[in-house]
Parts: sequence; structure tokens; C-alpha cells
Amino acid sequence: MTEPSTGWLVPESPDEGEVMYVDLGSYEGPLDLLLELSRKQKVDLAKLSILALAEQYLEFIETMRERRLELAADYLVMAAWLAYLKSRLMVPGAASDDQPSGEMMAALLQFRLKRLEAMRTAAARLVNLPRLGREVLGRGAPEPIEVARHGLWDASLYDLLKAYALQRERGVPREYQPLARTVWSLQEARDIITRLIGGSADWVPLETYLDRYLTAPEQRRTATASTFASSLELARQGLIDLTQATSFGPLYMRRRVTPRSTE
Amino acid sequence: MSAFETEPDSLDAGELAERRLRILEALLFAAATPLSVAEMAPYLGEDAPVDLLLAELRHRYRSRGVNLVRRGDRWAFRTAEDLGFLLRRDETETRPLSRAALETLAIIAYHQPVTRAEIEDVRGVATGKGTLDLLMDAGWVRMRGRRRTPGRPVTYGTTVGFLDHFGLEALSDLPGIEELRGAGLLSSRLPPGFQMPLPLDSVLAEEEDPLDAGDMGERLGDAEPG
Amino acid sequence: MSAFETEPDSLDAGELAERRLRILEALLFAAATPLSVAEMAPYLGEDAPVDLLLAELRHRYRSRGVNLVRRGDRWAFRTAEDLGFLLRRDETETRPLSRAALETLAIIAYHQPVTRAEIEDVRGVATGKGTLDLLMDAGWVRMRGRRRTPGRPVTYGTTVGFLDHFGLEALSDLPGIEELRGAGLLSSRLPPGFQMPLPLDSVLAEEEDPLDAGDMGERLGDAEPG
Repeated sequence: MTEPSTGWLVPESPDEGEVMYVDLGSYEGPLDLLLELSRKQKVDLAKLSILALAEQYLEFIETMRERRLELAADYLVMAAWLAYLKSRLMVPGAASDDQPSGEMMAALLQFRLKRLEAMRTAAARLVNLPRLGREVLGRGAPEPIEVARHGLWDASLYDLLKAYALQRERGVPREYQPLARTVWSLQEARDIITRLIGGSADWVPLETYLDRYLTAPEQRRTATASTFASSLELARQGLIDLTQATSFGPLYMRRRVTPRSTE
Repeated sequence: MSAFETEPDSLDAGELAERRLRILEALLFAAATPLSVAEMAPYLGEDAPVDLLLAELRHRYRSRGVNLVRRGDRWAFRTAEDLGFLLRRDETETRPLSRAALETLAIIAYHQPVTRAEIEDVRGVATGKGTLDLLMDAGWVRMRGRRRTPGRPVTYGTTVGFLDHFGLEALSDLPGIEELRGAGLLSSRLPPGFQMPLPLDSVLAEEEDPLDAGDMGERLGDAEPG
Repeated sequence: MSAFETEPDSLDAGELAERRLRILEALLFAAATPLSVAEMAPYLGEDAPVDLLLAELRHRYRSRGVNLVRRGDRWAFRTAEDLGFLLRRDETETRPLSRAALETLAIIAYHQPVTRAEIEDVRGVATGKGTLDLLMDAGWVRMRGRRRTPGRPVTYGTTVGFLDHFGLEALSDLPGIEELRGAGLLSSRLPPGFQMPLPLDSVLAEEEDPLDAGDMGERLGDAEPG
């Protein structure tokens, strides 16, 4: 198993006007980056300061932005969520309701970090077990015995599904289009909203956070449009509530406490 | 890791012999072809009396279901000859389905009730009669009925045996388009109009008639109660 | 050809047991993959106490260089684990698993049955194209059934091939699984009173029981017709 590098990836400053993608290849997403950061705190995950961790993460994102580097949306969504978490931790009860959920959000992040770390450890232990074909060997010269009474032919469900998928894809006319990631699809926006407001029953001023952490102006427009449309759709489905205090004021959203059963 | 990582020096003669016999057992079991003394010796430590050890091992397995046999100057474990009646080395070995057969089966599973012309339409090639026969012989495909269209073509569907073999509770357990995509089996760059049918269970579809007596022929066994 | 082609009636109980043990040895020795009791039973004659015979055989081979091991509800001979250092073969043809694939495999093994959305929630990233495909192709992961929630997402689990590859008798032998379960880390839910930032559509529905400790054993029940 390759350990993630502990050193920071410090990319060289790009030339004037040049946009560069940060190679975050050594991190398996924002949660992994957070876990790596938390290791730098050198404390047990249970004693971790979530506030400090959130600050470190946001600082990292800031550094990247100062270097005019673009980050994948996943990292920015996490940044937005952490910024919100930070605000709840620093000013308890500042939002439009009275739930003490800053701590709850922190506990939840801690749980996810612990669970990810536990799975990392489990994976490492698994891969170090004596494995068939390496430390443990099977019969080298199996003799064909007709053991099973099942018929002549053998195929697995996986074979079947793969055959079907390949077959159907072959029939699809191929028009290759390079993926230009300048548009947030409604599905992407929906994923991002649901991840951001998560299990919180608090009102979240979503766009405020998205605006702050989405760097490119052209992406800001599509992000606003898509998240708005997706939030209307989610509200229509009864999964979230929306509210706006004044015209053109920030749009708050929160999870519906008991979602309507899906029709 | 084990007691055997200690040097053999610390073992008495009996223990050392047992350790070497264990190693021989493992080597011979895992070998794809019979092994020569020269191939085994390096695993046993210096001065191991390989011939004596092999003779001992052969003796121990003499009456077992597996025997140590000599092939020229090489050695191998083989199932006991008197149990040969168990080893039916005939054509009943299972063979993997051909790609054409797999594809046809998959199309029947997802698109049922489906006619032969429709299968060919999806596959883009003619389906040999042999492929459908093979799938019916395997007990995975059956004739379901006849489509109420000119020519009344026979419709095909899957059997309970199909569900059983592929570990499905019902046809509705077949993964849908999103699941196939999620598993990496379908690419995410499919055109928006791309659709996958929901397989209809064994009840006759609206536009389908039951098979009549003349259709059944020797296929009666395949047509489970709808 | 041999004494054993005579009817077992002529054998006393001890001889019959020995005969059956020999047959089991031959069958298990000859097979490349683990065999189920149902596959072996037809060779042993009616009313053979297969479980008892397997227990006896396992006992006899316990200290040998080749051991009889259980893999889920199947059985196979495998070289003794403590000889691993001697027999060790380097993986030449198989590429080592990527970190993402290994993590995904571990999550499926410890959390099964698990949906793709749940895997992604644990890892905090989308599952790369081909990761699940690769694990299914390796024969370690399979689609198990569907979760009884809106959308009926497909659930993933491990195979006998997985147990065999990693030398596990059962899923309960996964390293550290009891501690992880005790610490609540195999839950897709937070401890009571907390909520998770799951995408809305993968939050457990009210009418579904949370995955709990008792789940690992009999998860097959999951696939009941919903």
C-alpha cells in the first residue's frame, strides 16, 4: 500500500495568466486530505480539534487559490462545508435557529475520519494476510472431476452483465466530445447541495459558501444557476425547505426533518 | 510467523523429519507437474535424505484417497486409482459460454419477451439457431409465447433455472442502467436517449399469446406455469 | 477394478467411514476451487454424515503440510500457512491492487451488503471508473441483491473466492472486525443523536433496519423478494 506523502505538495508558481490544476493525485479526495492534516496534529482522532483542522484545511485551500490553482469541486465543497462548520463552532447559535449543531457537525466529521482511518487500517491488515497464490498454495495439478451436477455451461452474473453492457455500447454511435468541465450539471449540483446541508436541520446559506470557494467567475454563474434549479427540485420533492428573508437576500436551505415518502 | 522459522538445529531428529515431510507434502501438493528430487532438495535443508523421506511419505499415503506416485524419476500426488470411477474425465467438464451465447442470453434476459428478429436487431448480427438451442438445452431460455403481430413470431424468455444459476431472486434484481454505469460496466458517456428495458417477468405480456399445443413439442418441460 | 466397487453394505461402520474419508480426500485434492457439502454428498452415499467426516479429515490434516480449510460453506485443501515463508511465490502476473481498489474491497468486506453510495460516503470520494469492475473481474466482489429502499440500489458483497484468496474461514474472521463493530465504525449511521452528511437519497429509510452486528452471518435474507 502506498502511503500518502506527508510533505505538502508545493507546486511551482505558474506563469502569469496560466491556470494549472494542482496535482492532488496523492490524496484520495477531501476526506483523505483532512485525515492527512489531522495526522499532523499528532493526536488521537478522538482528541482532535475539529476547529483547528477546519482552519488548516481552509488555509490550504487559500494557499492554492493564491497560487491561482484550480481545485476539483469536491475539495471546494468540503471547504464550503468546513467554513460553515467553523462559523457554527465559533459563534454558537448565530444562525437562524437555536440548535447547538456546530458540535454535532464536528462530531460527525470526526466519526467519518475515524471510520475512514479504520478502513485504511483494515485494508492494510487484509492485504498482509497470507494470500492464496503467494504464501498459501492450492492444488497445482487439479484433476477434472465432474463434481457438480450443474450442466454443461458455465457463466457468472458478472460475465452476463459485462456481455450485455459491451453489446449495448457497441450499438451506440460514438461521437467523441472532450469533456469541458465548465458547467455544473443539475445532478452535480444536487449532489453538492445534499452533501453540504447533509444531515443538518439548520438553515444553511448555501450560496454564500459556494461563492466564496468557487474561484472561476464563469463557474460561479453555472454553479449558482444549477444549485438554484436543483434546490427548487429538491424542495419540490419535499427533501429540503427553502427560505429567503428579503428579495435578493441570501437563500437559506435546510433538510426537511421528515421527508415525504417518495411516490 | 511459526515455529519453523527457528533453525532446524533446535529440533530433534524426529521433529526434523516431520518438518521435512510437511514441506514435501506442501511442495508436491502445489506443484503443477511431477517434481524431481533435485527440485525438492533445496527446500529441505542440507543433507536431507530425500529418497528416504519420499519413501516414508509414500508409505503414509499408501491407503489414503490420495497417493504419492512415482513418474520416471519424478514424484507427484495423484488421487487413488481405485477411486477412478469418481473421476469422470469425459465431456461433462463445464465450458464457458461463447460470447455470442452470453450476449444472446443477456439480451433475452433484459428484453424479454423478445423475438429472434429483435435479438438480431440489438446484436446487429444474425443469431444462429444453434445459439438459442444451446441456451434452451442449458435450461436457461424458454419459448414464452407468440407475439400478436403478423407472422406471430415466437417470443423467448428466461427460466427459473436461469435465475437459479445466476443467483437472482427475480428478474427485477437485474441491475439497471445506473447500476451498470456505477459498476463501471457501462460508460458514462452514453447518449441521453440510451435506454434499457425493464425485463418483464414470466407472466405473458399484453401483446403476447400463449404457445399453442403444436408449439410445445418437446419443450414442455421448459414452460413453467406463467 | 477395486474393492470399493463392491457395495458399501459389505463394510462395517469403521470401514465405511474410512472409505468415505478416502473419497473426500480424493475429491478435495483433485478440485482447484473449494467444494460445497452439496457437491460432495452425492459421492458419499446416502445418509453420509458429511459434516462429521469433514471434521475428522480436518483433524487428521491439522498438523500436516497441507491442511483442510473451510471457506464460507465450502472446503478445500491448502498448503499450511506456517510454510508460507518457504513456499512464497511472488505475484508475477497479477498487478498489485491500487490503494483505491484495496480500500473499496475492505469497505465492501467489512460493511457488506453495501451500496455504492455508502462506499463513497466512507471514502469521501466518488468510486473511480472500473474499480468495482476490477474487483468483480478478480472474482472477489459480486452484486448481492438490492436494498429495500426507494430506488432499490444494488448491494455489493464478497465471494467465496475472496475468502479463499485471503485465507479466511468466514467473514467473521476478518481482522479486527469485532473491535470495529464494537466501536460503531461499521455502521453507516452515527451514534444515536447524530446525523450524517449523506447524500439524501442514500440515507437509510425509516422503514429499514440499520445494519447491525447480526448482519454478517445471514445477509442472504436481504435478497428476499421485496
